[in-house]
Amino acid sequence: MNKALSSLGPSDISIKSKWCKGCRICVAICPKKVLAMDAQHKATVVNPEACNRCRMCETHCPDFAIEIGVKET
Amino acid sequence: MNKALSSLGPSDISIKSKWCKGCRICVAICPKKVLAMDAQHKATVVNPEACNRCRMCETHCPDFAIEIGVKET
Amino acid sequence: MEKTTELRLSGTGGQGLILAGIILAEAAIIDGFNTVQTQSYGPEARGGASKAEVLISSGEIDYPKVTTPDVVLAMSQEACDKYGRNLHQDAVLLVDSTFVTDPPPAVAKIYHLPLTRIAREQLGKEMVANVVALGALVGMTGVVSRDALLQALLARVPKGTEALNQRAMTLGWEAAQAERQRIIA
Amino acid sequence: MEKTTELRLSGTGGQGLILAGIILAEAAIIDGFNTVQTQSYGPEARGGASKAEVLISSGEIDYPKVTTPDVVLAMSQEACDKYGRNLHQDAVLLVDSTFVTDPPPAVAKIYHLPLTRIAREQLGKEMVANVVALGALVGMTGVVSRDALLQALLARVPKGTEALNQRAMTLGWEAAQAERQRIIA
Amino acid sequence: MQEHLETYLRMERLPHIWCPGCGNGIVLGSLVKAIHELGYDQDKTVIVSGIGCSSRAAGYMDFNTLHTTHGRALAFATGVKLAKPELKVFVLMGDGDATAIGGNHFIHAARRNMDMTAIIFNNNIYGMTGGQYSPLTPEDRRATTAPYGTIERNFDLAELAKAAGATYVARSTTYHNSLLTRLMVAAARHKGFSVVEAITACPVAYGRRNKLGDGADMLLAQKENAVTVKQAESMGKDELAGKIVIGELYQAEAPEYTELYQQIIQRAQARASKGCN
Amino acid sequence: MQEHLETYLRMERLPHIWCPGCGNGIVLGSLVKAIHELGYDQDKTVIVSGIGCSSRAAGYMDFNTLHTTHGRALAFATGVKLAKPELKVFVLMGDGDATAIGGNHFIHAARRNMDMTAIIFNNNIYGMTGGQYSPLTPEDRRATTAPYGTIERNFDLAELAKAAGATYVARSTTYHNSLLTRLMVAAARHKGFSVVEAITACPVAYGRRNKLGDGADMLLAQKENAVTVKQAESMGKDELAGKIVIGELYQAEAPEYTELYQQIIQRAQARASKGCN
Amino acid sequence: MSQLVNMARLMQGNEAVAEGALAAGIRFFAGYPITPSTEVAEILAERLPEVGGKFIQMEDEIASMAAIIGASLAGVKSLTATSGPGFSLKQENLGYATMAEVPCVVVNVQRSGPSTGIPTAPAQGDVMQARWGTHGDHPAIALCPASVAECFDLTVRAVNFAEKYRTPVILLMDEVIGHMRERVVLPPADQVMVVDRKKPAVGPDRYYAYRPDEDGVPPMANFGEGYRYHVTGLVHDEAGNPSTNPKIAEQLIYRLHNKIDSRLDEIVAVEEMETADAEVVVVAYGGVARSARRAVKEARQAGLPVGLIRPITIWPFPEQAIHQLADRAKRFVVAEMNLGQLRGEVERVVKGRAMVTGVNRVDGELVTPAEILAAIKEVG
Amino acid sequence: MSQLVNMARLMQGNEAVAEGALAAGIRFFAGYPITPSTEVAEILAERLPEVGGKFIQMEDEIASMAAIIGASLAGVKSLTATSGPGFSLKQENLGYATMAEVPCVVVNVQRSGPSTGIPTAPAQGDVMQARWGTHGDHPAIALCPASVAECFDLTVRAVNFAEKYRTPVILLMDEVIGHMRERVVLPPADQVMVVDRKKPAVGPDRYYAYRPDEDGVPPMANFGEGYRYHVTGLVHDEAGNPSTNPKIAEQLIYRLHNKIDSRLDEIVAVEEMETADAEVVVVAYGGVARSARRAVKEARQAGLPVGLIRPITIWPFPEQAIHQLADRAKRFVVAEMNLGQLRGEVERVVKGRAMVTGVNRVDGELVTPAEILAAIKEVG
Ligand SMILES: Cc1ncc(C[n+]2csc(CCOP(=O)(O)OP(=O)(O)O)c2C)c(N)n1
Ligand SMILES: Cc1ncc(C[n+]2csc(CCOP(=O)(O)OP(=O)(O)O)c2C)c(N)n1
Ligand code: SF4
Ligand code: SF4
Ligand code: SF4
Ligand code: SF4
Ligand code: SF4
Ligand code: SF4
Ligand SMILES: [Mg+2]
Ligand SMILES: [Mg+2]
Repeated sequence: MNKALSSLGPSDISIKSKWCKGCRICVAICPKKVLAMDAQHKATVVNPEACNRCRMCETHCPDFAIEIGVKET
Repeated sequence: MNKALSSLGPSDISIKSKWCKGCRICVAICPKKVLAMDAQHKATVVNPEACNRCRMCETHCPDFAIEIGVKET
Repeated sequence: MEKTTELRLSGTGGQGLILAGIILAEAAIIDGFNTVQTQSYGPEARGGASKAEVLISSGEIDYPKVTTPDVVLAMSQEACDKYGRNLHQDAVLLVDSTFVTDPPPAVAKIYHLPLTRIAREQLGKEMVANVVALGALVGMTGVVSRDALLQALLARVPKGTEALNQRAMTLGWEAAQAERQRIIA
Repeated sequence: MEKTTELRLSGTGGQGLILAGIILAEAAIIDGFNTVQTQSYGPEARGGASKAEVLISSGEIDYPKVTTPDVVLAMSQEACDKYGRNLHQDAVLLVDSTFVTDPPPAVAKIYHLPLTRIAREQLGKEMVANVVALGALVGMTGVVSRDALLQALLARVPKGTEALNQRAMTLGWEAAQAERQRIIA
Repeated sequence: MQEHLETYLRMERLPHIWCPGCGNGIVLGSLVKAIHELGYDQDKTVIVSGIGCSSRAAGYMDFNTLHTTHGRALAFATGVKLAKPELKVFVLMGDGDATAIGGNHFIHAARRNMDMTAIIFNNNIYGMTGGQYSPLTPEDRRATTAPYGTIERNFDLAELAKAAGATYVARSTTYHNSLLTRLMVAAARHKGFSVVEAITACPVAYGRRNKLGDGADMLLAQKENAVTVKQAESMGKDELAGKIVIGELYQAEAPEYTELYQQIIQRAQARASKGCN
Repeated sequence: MQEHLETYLRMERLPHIWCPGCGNGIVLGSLVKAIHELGYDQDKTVIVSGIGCSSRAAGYMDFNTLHTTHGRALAFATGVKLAKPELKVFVLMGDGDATAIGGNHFIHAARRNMDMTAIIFNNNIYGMTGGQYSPLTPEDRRATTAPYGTIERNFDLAELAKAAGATYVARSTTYHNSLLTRLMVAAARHKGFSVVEAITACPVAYGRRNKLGDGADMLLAQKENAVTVKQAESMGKDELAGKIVIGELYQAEAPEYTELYQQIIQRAQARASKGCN
Repeated sequence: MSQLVNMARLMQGNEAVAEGALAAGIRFFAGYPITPSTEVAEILAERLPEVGGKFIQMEDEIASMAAIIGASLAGVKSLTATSGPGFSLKQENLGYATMAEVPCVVVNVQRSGPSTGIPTAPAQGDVMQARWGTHGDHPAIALCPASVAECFDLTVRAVNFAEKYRTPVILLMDEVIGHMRERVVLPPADQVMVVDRKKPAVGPDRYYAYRPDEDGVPPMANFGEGYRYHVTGLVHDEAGNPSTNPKIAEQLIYRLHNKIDSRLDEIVAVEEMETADAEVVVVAYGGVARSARRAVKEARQAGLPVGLIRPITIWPFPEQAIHQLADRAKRFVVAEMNLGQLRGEVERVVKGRAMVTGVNRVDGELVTPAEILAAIKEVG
Repeated sequence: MSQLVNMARLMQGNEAVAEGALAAGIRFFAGYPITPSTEVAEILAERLPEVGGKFIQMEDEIASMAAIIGASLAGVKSLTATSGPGFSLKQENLGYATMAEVPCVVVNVQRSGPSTGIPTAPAQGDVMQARWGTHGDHPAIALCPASVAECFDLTVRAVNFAEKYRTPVILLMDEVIGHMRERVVLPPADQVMVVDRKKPAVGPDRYYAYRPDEDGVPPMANFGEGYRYHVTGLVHDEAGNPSTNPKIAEQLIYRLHNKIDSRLDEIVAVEEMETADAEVVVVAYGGVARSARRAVKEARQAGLPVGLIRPITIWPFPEQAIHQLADRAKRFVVAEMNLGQLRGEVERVVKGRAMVTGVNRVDGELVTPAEILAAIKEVG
């Protein structure tokens, strides 16, 4: 808490797997191809470095399963 | 029956007294002051000669109580 | 069971008979009586009612409708035909002779008074014929006191029309007195 | 009262278990049995059902629900937890090992088969896991004949998918045979 | 006129129940003339109505007449028309009937565009129940349920009908009753759902309480306040306040429901017969 | 976002019941953000909903929540708001809930202009009951009750709201969910009856049957088909066919109902106290 | 009008309902006009704003019922009034109020039916509908006044029951009582017993909106008072959250019934007259009870051992009272303006111990004392 | 699908209703979706146009009921389907159909209530509502299938009754029967007995739309066939014109009842099983009857003198059959998915001659054979 946003470390993309229903919206909408579906039909992070923190995935996930934070660096 | 309309006798203004509810619409609307209300609150013809057969009274009587015909001459 | 006086006020829609019934009932309350007032309606409530009934008693009133009327007011021919027949011996029938031209064969005491004509001609307001009728009815039967009637009347009528209404009542009352005189005589 | 075989097919919404139940019931009819099929739903009808029950009998079937299941198919862990317990001695429990990782303490005969994985990997269509399951179920229990199942299956599936479905059924049947072999051995 | 009456009305039921000066009789007269002009077969014409003073009109008309429940006339009519599209259907409603309890059926009938003609007797009040305000009562009027004046804005019936999908919308008054007749004729000839709003006076439950005089006064006021669609075009919003715009207000083309359904039947039967081979 | 969720949602009830790819969750997310931005006190805010998949949203929200009967949410809300005008009221409805069985309450709420915000989750279908067509299903689509394709024209919800008297009307999509949030905020700040139409995907009961792909495909299609109000102004009717116009569609000023009623109270109390003397 | 309290005055039944509503604390009315109930709305349209209350005319009866539920949840005591056709339309939301436990009062001034019937003529044809009109198993409370004074009293009682038990209560009138005017003396405001809904005793963090106290009734927080909870017509758990759990469903449905059924002594009221030694017991309610009272008086004058029992509470049906009378009475004469709706209940309770006959009218006229007297004499 | 007639097939209850409707000549359906009845609409949406019929989804249940009445008056046999909440909404227009004597069928697939309840769970909570749901005195016919085959048969019967008696008929299903699939063999079309409404025997000039034949049922002319008359929900005379005349009102209301009540032998149907020597009689209907049948079989196997009576016609209630059994039986066990709605009727008819107990569930689950068996054994 109280981390300066300006520190701008790599994104902390947390996916609540239990809530993810596997709709693939986040995958389809991510402009940076950061996300993909795994074998259990859950969203997963495959390319974390590419993330630009646009939060498109977060705001479009119908299941509130994604949170884009900032990694502690 | 089969009277030529062109014979144009004086109007035959018939008022079905039983149906007249005394609303005075016909009196108010007659452009020629042909009609008036009587003591029993029924419409009555007071000035038959003046009638121009405009049928305003007939079409505006809510009770279908007035018929404008042509007097046999 | 105390004796109940049963009154029926009948006529056509616009004649204000419900209001008359209410005033009569309120007068009865002023006089300390128990009272019930009922009425009948046209389709839904449109056009208003054509019949008001008032029961007045010093005891309880159970059945709220008129069974055997003691007093009938008929302010139209139709009403007279419908309610003016088969009255009991002592019943009083008051007809408005302005409209009732063909009264029933008298089984009861009939009073003919030109109630509407009185209102129209002597007061210039046909509207108050119902109050003329009330005055006449009370004048004839004494079901309530004249004072109570006046008090109830004045409490109900629109401001500014008190004098008119009081006169209407008085005219009705006087007409009834005269008629009574005539009949008794 | 003839003996009735009671089957329960359970899993999650999208797995096509109602359709599987229907096909099984229709196969039973082809075999000349009487049958009843019921199911349970989510809120209103949304999302579809997660449980189908089929009763098969050569006599009348009165109570239409499963009382003591003879055969249970569980295609999810949740379903297995809910319906895989307290089965009677001779009951058969078929679990889809693709999803069920924590099977109940065996009171019954348990068959573990990777039904969904078979569909996914051998047929490239996870969608037909329900048909794989049907094939396995029938292969294991013989509640209906293989021919009847095939006939019922082909009558229900969309045109153009007959071959796929037949293969799915066969794979399920064969997997069941192998497992049976293994168990018996 | 009189001979039309004898043809189209159930004469034995007259005089009607409406109060002295009530405009409903005038609207009824216009409708009779319109049907005469349309030349419709009485046996093949259905008059549906709701509940209210105005809806009693159906009972006086010598047609197949259906006096339904309050607000539901259009839904009944939808069943009649879809079941037997060859019948001509008129639906008579009061302003309360059509737009208060019946508002939903009104907008859905407009949307479906089934071929029938709705005639709304707009007297700005619930007449039958003795003068409660309706969704078409203007603001700041008295009604038995608005003893301090109405605070609700009224619907613009024509705008509502249009937005909901009606393909013909017109308005006239009982004063302008020959226009009213012409509009009814045009509405009936129009293929699709048509609406004719008839402005009519209720002296007893509305006029009296709002000091608008008797039926005659209210009728003459219609003359004062009416402006034609043409005139209205060149008038500003303020000028139009309190005015009644009369004439054809809207017209559009759209496929008619029962015809579309006929196509469904053809498609279904084609598919079914194919399926049998 | 996550901290808003924890503040405004009943976390113990999540995950929600909606299908994979269903847009309802996105609309709910937008609403939560809007309320956060508005700074409304949760204790003083009421969320009313009808019946349908979308209406289940109320149950997840940590406010005074009222999940009513099908189609009647606005009528319940009218009682809540008039009884206690200091409460902020949002009314969540599906397209069927708001415009089929609830159509009448919708137009009357618009007419009365009581200060509340209606949010319509428009997924063009009855989701909860498994895919029957709604008054907002476009023509020629498949639904379980339209196996041969729909033949009814759909309402234009915004036009209907406007014609009925709504004083604020806006539309966005779940794709454009930050616009959606902004519009919800503006609608709530608007004094009077405001309507926000949220275009949302029902892949299970609508998309599948109409070959529109899954939830992700349908979401991306919203991006394709949306045009802003500005863009729309310079587009012809044909160009606009099939497009979704997003943004603020209408805004007007009109007296608000509960304030008008407060005046009635003042007038009545003045009159009554005068009467007592 | 307050100056008229405590004075004898002429008052209409519907007016007394309106006055009773005000006295009981009703501050919200939503309705849709329908004969013969309209006066209740008309009077409250005028009177409510005088006391800071709200009146609204809704687009229909369904919306009216919805609006009073909403207003009640916002903490304002609420009432609506209607007649048969409107009562039919209110049924769905009436069931909602039962399920969601929202206090409110529905006045039904019965008129002749079925369907539109004769709108201005009296009837008692909605007696069974008042019990069973909405779908699903639900309890019902319905009170039935037989005089103008009782219109006032029972309206107060209806509001009190609604608040106390968190349930809709029906005031089941008929056109005779609704439209008749009668001399009444209204009690002064401080003599009117007014019950308010039970407030939560715990803070919001420990509040479960549907967790009952020992009396089966959960304390009720109003919207806007800091207790946030969920209200639904779905089967729900103690927090108000929807549930399909059979246990929860069973508990809920039984509790809704028990909170009424376990309190019959508080709720059920009857008037008995001359029943102590009665061999024939007349059963009548509402307008007909007045005819019955006269008939019984006349019968007693004629020396016949006749009594009257008048259900004041129609639902729950006063089983106990009828049951006891059936031990002694030889015959029950049930007089109603319907084809025997409450007679069926009497039969059920009497269990064959006495004869049960009916005096019935469905022609839009009040049953007369003479008709009842004739039935009394028929066999007895 | 016609090729499948006369063959054993698996069919859902709701589907059998749709097929029965088509077989009986239903050519118009108006409805509004609601679980668990929606399949009836969905199937008819597809099937009706194939046979030249019409399907329309209306804006709500009220409009649906209105539309089928309109269509029926136009001469097309009509049906709608719904569940509890929708059934509540249809009540006003259901009463209209009774009053205006318009043949039509309303299917109510009961679900758990009250209010929204548990939409997908079965119940029998609308049994009394089916009798008393609309305002005013009115008769009711309600049929209750207990198997998929019977769904077909009773739909046909319902349509036939509607046409024959000019009255709405209710098919009172429950979710168990509506949603279950079962092996059935449908009769070929020529073996389905189809009744059509009686046409006028006189010309239009001598036709009175509401002048009954000796059977109490007036012949019915359809709109558009040259007979012009008035239809209203108001009390009306033989010509259909509104009337407030008490005589006319009385005649009408009595006739509406009598045309049903005088024909109980034709209308009322029950299934009895092992009742000849039964000391305990189980009463059950719909889905619960299937549990009851199994319980009775098991009881008989255990040597207990137990029988089953299954009302197929729920309304009019099979009084006669119950009455006769009560002469011999010691106990009635009424098993229902409600809190004893039909048990009240059994009690009324039994008149204390036997004990009457209930097996009741309101948790959204079907009563089980074991529960009934336990109740059978309890005392007996
Ligand atoms: C369900 C129902 N609610 C209310 C009523 C009472 N009612 C009869 S007519 C009417 C309104 C009449 O107003 P409108 O439709 O404008 O017709 P008008 O009488 O003015 O011609 C009402 C509220 C009813 N008959 N049925
Ligand atoms: C009176 C009534 N009629 C019908 C239903 C069944 N029903 C529940 S939700 C629904 C429609 C849902 O569609 P919509 O409002 O668009 O919401 P969605 O599920 O699509 O979000 C229907 C018809 C009901 N619950 N109550
Ligand atoms: S959008 Fe959300 S629910 Fe959908 S796949 Fe991504 S994380 Fe899962
Ligand atoms: S924040 Fe943007 S870039 Fe990063 S994962 Fe989400 S959608 Fe992709
Ligand atoms: S308009 Fe007709 S009803 Fe009115 S006064 Fe003239 S004749 Fe009589
Ligand atoms: S026809 Fe014209 S001029 Fe003649 S009486 Fe009638 S209104 Fe007057
Ligand atoms: S109340 Fe009004 S609308 Fe009704 S008949 Fe009288 S004047 Fe006409
Ligand atoms: S059915 Fe449609 S609207 Fe309902 S939850 Fe599923 S996707 Fe969403
Ligand atoms: Mg009107
Ligand atoms: Mg939807």
